[in-house]
Amino acid sequence: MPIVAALLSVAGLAGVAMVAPVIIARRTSWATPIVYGASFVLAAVLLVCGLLALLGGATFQGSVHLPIGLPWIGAHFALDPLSAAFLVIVDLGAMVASFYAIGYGAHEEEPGRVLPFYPAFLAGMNLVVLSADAFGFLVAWEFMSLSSWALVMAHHHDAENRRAGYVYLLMASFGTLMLLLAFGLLAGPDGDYVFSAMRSAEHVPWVSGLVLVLMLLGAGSKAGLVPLHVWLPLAHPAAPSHVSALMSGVMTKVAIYGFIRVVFDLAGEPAWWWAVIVLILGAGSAVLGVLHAVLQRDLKRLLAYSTVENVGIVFIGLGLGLAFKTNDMDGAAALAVTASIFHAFNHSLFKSLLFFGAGNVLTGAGERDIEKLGGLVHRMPETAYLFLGGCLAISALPPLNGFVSEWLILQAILLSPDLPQWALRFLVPASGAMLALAAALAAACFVRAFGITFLSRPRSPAAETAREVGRWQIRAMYALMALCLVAGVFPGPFLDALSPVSQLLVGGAMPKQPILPHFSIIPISESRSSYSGFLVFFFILMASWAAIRVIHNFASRAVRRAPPWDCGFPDPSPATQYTADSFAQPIRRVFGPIAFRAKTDLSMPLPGDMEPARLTLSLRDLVWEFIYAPLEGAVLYAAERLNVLQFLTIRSYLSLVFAALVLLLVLVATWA
Amino acid sequence: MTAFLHQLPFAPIDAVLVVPGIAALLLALIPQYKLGARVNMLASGITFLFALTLLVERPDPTVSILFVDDLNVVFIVLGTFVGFTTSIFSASYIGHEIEIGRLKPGYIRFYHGMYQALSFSMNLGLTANNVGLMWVAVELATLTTVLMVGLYRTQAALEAAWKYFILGSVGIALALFGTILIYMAARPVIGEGHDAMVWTTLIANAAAFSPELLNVAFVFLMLGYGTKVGLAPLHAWLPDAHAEGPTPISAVLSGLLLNVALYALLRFKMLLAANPFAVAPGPLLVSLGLVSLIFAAFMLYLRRDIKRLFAYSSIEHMGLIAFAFGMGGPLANFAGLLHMTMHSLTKSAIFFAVGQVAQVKGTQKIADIRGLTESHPTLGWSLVVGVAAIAGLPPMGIFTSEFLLVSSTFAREPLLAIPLVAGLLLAFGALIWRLTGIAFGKPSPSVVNAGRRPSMLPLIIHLVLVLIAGLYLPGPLVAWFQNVARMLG
Amino acid sequence: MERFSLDAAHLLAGGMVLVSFMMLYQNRILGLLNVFAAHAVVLSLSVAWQAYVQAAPHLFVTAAIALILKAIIIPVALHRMVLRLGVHRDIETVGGIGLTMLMGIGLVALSMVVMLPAAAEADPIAREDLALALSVILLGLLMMVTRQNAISQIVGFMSLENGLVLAATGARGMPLVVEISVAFSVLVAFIVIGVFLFRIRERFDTIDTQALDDFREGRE
Amino acid sequence: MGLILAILVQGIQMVLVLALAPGLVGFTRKVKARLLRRQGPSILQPYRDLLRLVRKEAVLADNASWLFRNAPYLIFATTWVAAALVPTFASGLHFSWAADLIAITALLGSARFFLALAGMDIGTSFGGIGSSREMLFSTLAEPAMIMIVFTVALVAGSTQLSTVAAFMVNHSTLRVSLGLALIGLIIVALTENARVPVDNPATHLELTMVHEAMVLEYSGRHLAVIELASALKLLLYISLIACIFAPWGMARQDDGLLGMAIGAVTWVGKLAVGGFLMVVFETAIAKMRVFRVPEFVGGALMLGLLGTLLLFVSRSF
Repeated sequence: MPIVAALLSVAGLAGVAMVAPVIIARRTSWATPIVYGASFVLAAVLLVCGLLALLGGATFQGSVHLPIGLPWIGAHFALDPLSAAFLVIVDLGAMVASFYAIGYGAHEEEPGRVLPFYPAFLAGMNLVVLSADAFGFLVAWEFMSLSSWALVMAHHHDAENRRAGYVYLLMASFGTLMLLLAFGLLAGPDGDYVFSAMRSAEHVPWVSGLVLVLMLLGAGSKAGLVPLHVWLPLAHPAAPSHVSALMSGVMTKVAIYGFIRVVFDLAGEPAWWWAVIVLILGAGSAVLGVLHAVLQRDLKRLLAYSTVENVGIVFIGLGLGLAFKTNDMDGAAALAVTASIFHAFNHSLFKSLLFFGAGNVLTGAGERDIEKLGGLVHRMPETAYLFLGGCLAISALPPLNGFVSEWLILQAILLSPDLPQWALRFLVPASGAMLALAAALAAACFVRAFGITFLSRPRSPAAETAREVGRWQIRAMYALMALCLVAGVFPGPFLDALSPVSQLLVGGAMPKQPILPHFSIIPISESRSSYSGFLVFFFILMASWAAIRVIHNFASRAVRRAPPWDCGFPDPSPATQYTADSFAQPIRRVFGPIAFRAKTDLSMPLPGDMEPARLTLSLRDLVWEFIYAPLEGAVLYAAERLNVLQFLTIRSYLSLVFAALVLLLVLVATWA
Repeated sequence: MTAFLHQLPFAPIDAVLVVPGIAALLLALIPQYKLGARVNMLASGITFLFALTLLVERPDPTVSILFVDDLNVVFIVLGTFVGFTTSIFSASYIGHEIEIGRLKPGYIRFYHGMYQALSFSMNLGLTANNVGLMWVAVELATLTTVLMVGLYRTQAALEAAWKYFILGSVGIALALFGTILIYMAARPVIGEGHDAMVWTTLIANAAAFSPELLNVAFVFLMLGYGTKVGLAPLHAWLPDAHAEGPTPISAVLSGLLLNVALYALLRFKMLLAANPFAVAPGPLLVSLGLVSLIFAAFMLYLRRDIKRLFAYSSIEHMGLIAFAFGMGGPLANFAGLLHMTMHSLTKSAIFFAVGQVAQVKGTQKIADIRGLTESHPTLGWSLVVGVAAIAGLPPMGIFTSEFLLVSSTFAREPLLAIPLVAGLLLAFGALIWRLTGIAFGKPSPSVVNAGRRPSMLPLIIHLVLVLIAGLYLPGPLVAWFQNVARMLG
Repeated sequence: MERFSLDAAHLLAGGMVLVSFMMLYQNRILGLLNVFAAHAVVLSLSVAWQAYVQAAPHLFVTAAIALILKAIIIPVALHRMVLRLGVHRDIETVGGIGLTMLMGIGLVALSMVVMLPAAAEADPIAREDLALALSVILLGLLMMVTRQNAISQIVGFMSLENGLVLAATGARGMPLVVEISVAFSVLVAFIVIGVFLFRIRERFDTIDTQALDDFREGRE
Repeated sequence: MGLILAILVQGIQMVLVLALAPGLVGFTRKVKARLLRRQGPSILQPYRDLLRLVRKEAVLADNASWLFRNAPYLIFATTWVAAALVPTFASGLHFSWAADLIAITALLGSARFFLALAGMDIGTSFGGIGSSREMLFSTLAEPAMIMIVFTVALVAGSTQLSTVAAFMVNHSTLRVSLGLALIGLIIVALTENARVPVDNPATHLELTMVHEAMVLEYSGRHLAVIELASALKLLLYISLIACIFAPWGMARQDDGLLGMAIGAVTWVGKLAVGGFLMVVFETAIAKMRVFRVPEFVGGALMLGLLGTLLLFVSRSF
């Protein structure tokens, strides 16, 4: 039974977490390989369990009931196609991250603050996916937050990281409370917290609707939906890079899992307006996330914002799925849902890859600010090569995997004219436009990220003396790159594997993907559209190979090195290069005034004045400014006002008691 | 086991009172610190053991003025346990205080004697089968704790003790009036004399009492005992008493005394609930609970003193518990009981940690305590675990109770859940904010290179218990809690 | 006889309310102590009367305690303390005497409204007694709240306690009355000793931010 | 046999687009020169240029990386694959279902991605400016293109170009949405091909240049490959417009040699007309300031969205 093996592995991870401090105390130098090695093995076991359950059909699925957790309910665990699919996503990421960390972790200054929490974090994420009752789910969910919070706090001397950890834990707790409310509604006053009971219970429409809203608040805050994303760009970069990869690439998927599990599986029949909310939030997140990403200078924060974008894309797909499901368009719903889960999977691959690349840059050059990098392609060639692969994948360029999932979502959008609701008819194409805009902006964002970081000339001594990192890191990245390519070139089997999931969620499945001819995939039917990543890949390879062969054989292959041309005025100073900020300037100028109230002030000295000219740029995070800052202000204001009550005289306190007494007496007197 | 108990020359329930009583007198005569601390531990331990036997063997309620039922045995066992672990903590803590000269050796006899006297009075309050006797016991407990709070004889300590004394006295006076009214309500039904104040008969006959009288009585009892519970706006004594007294006493206050007062409140609530015509006590408790929760949550933000911070957190949790019992129903009552248990264990553990923190850093000012996980890893991480537990993070036990409370409340009264959740979140934000500063960042200098290894044992025992409870609650315990929850209606 | 005993009990309890009002009205501290002594005397009379009517000899003990402790020892002790502290000049009330009196009247009305229907089933002595006792309690509390001087607050608390004893003795056959009154006397004694020994505060009101910033947490 | 024939037809298409692309550029230059009353170079001049460039040695900047050297071939390959998938003289090509219109757009996106990166590799100010602006334009042009694809796909029921072309031949009706899409597509085509008013392919020292700025450091065979790729792109767009909005005369896969020949001739004719119209437009209009361009391309996005919305709201437009 895979579920038993999976639970045992989770227990093993917890065990590793517990013995980690002991190992660190005894043999510090052994601790890193032991902990990450063990995590790697256990994650591999979990991955196999997930794959078996996903591909092996009902014989490998199943559920387990343990007498722990909430007393009269116990802990229920189940492995159905949905959890199996996400188990695969989680543990693939976990496996690679553990492998990466065997090398990367050696650079950690205080391993004691990372090693115990890392396996705990993995255990938490796995448990969320395996849980089949509300209590276990929430415990695992919050445990996942808590352990990742500890990881965020690993480098706690930096005040910014502490703040990041604080905001993170607060938002995580907010999310958990929202989920708690949602489960409370689903369970009803009698407290039937097992998923199977919730699934079979009848839910009144307003209950289901409220559950959706609460799930968007709860799971959405964890996944990073705008405007609940504020913690994400703070917390993800603060953690060590392999943890950032897990948080961005995997933990957000766990949040998406939670959303899907409740909204599609437990909450009952969806109403059409659910799709409206989900689509708006998804499209907004996609565009705002990537707009933020384009403007970031911190490489890891840029990647974190890009996660917001991709989560938005996944939610667009889910919104479409809801829209189709509520109108009983099973095939279309299956397409949309499959596409979003596939995108979640893809995102976990390339986002981990990119974060690993950022980690390499961090260890190799000791710098996260891309304005101080540059030219790393020469010093860190393999990292550059792999990071480029990640950039291509995340920019949704064929023949890599990012394109396939976005293409499928676009195909799903094309099916939406059949929807009967007017609001959806307006909204769906608009969200399609947003999706396309987000994809194009993502390409700009990653041209900038790669170009400024790896290409051009070094902008600082740190970049100039950067060194390539060790084999473990590079190998882990190769594995991810290969997976990105495989998923992009042969997407068919991946989609087929997801068909039991969509069967479970929307009661339909995409057509069985033909293995032949040429590994092409068809979303609905062959006449509508098809795509063969394999052929595209093959053609590109052949065409470039042919071009190179022909030119080199029949024309010239001579090369001469010379100083750059630059229209005749090359300047040797690296300061004259295009910077990250100047690269983003046109985009900032076009989108900034709306999205960030961007303002640039140029102060030109008068002629003859020796003052330097100054360009000041101000960007405002409107979400923070209009939602969080006022909230914070209100809380502190109220706290300040109420704080007076700490400093009263005894007489005043007695007056309070007296007033309460009189009030209650009056109440009782008027009661009768 | 049972046979053994029968061979004893005295009933275990008497021993729960007699042991601390004798110990109090004995300790008042022992001037040596070490011996005193050992006797104190021993007496607390024996009391705890006898309390444990009450789980197995209960005295017949008709023969004694003391009684034990499902409800108060929870409180007794919990109380004596926390009393025992606190006495272990107190041994090392007070030793240190004497070393640095903060506490004069002359007060040792007084301190230990009072410790046992407090234990006695609380056990009496919990076991008394008589409303009047219970009142006397609570008054006695107030007096002893007042004296303990003022132990350091500093200006601030006296100030706190005085405030506590005055507010506590007024509270206790109101409670007495409520008690008299209960008697008045019972007399026409039960008849004059003792029986009209005995819990067991009161509960049995409550349905026939005058509902109007019960209502008025409950107002007085709620305000009276509510003052001791620390519900806002009657809470004013609590933060200062926690902050200025010796830390073991803070632990006892939060972990025990508040529970005793809560126990009294619960008893009277049961009385009211048994009368069909009386006003439902639920809404009153719910509103007081919510006010306390939200008020305390806001107050947490601007605290500068670490002990006062956690004192306000106690107010917050007492508010939650009152809310839970006010909601009623099997789930919420269960949550309330569990929450109370977990809060006692966790909060006293936090005070154990805080006491040591204040000693190693030489200050109670939050701003001067930083980077604990770095300078004192075990202590620092224990504090992190403790605060995470008290803030309601899993896998610790408080999460379980908050889970049940919030989810069941939302399913029943969605509107009430909104302030509840807001309060929880507010308090969470404040606690984690403080924790971030205390536990992380660059460490602040420590004063002592503690020659004495502080006793981590009680702290770790408590935290492990809380952790286990968050993951697994033994079946019998659950059945028993459920039974009590049903009793509470 | 029945009628008479009722009237007498009623009269004495009413007298206590009246004396409570006098205390509220009295704005000189020494005068206040005298009035309080009168309050205690009336209480002990009332208790004694109840002891007689209920044929409960143990109540005479309570009456004796009230008389000796509260009508004689404590007022005398406070008297001396007031003279020693030199605070016998005046009492500042918060909000003025007139307003306090009005509030007092309101409180008496409230206690009538609350208690009379509530105790409808109780026998008339107890009913009226309870209502009056509640008035005394509330007036005592009002006094604690409106006076700034520590001693007059103590007096307020003691008058509150007198109300409690009145209620307890009025409750026919209530056990533990003596014990409770003893316990309460211990409490009062503690307060008095507290003031006396530690001179904790001349006034409770000095517990304010200014004085405490040094050793309690300040506001930054 | 049928398979071989199909592959053969596909191969012919691939060779044909490659062969004709420089000719189209030469033709437009010639027409433009004539419109400006100049003689202009021969139509064959682009071929000569390419040959000359290919034979020369490639001069690389000192710090050029492997990316800089390989990018031209990747750009060329992706563009060529994209161009090969657009039905030109015949629809229903053997490999046309390997990628639909969205994929073709994305393939061009890949080419642009590499081009922009190549522009940044040396670390010159011109390369950066070109890449930065190119990416800005693409952020608007790409969604506009997707919206146009939506419009077309909703009308034709498919995103496969062959299916679209077949549908357009059979159901040639006038629709508002298609008109909007056509205008949008023209704007996108002008932008993507760096034509006036967005960019000027003929200048080098103009500060507002975009495409030329990116390829400034290229020389020799690398430059040749890039030039060929951009010529292919121009041809692709004109063929695309022709295929969607004027699919007449296009041969089907099962048509005989004659059909193919007719198709080829009409296709060349369409290319000529398209190139001519484009040049006329270019000659008639001035180049825009860079920051006017987003408004211009944004217009295409709006048109595309409007077209799609109209179709969504009522399928009869």
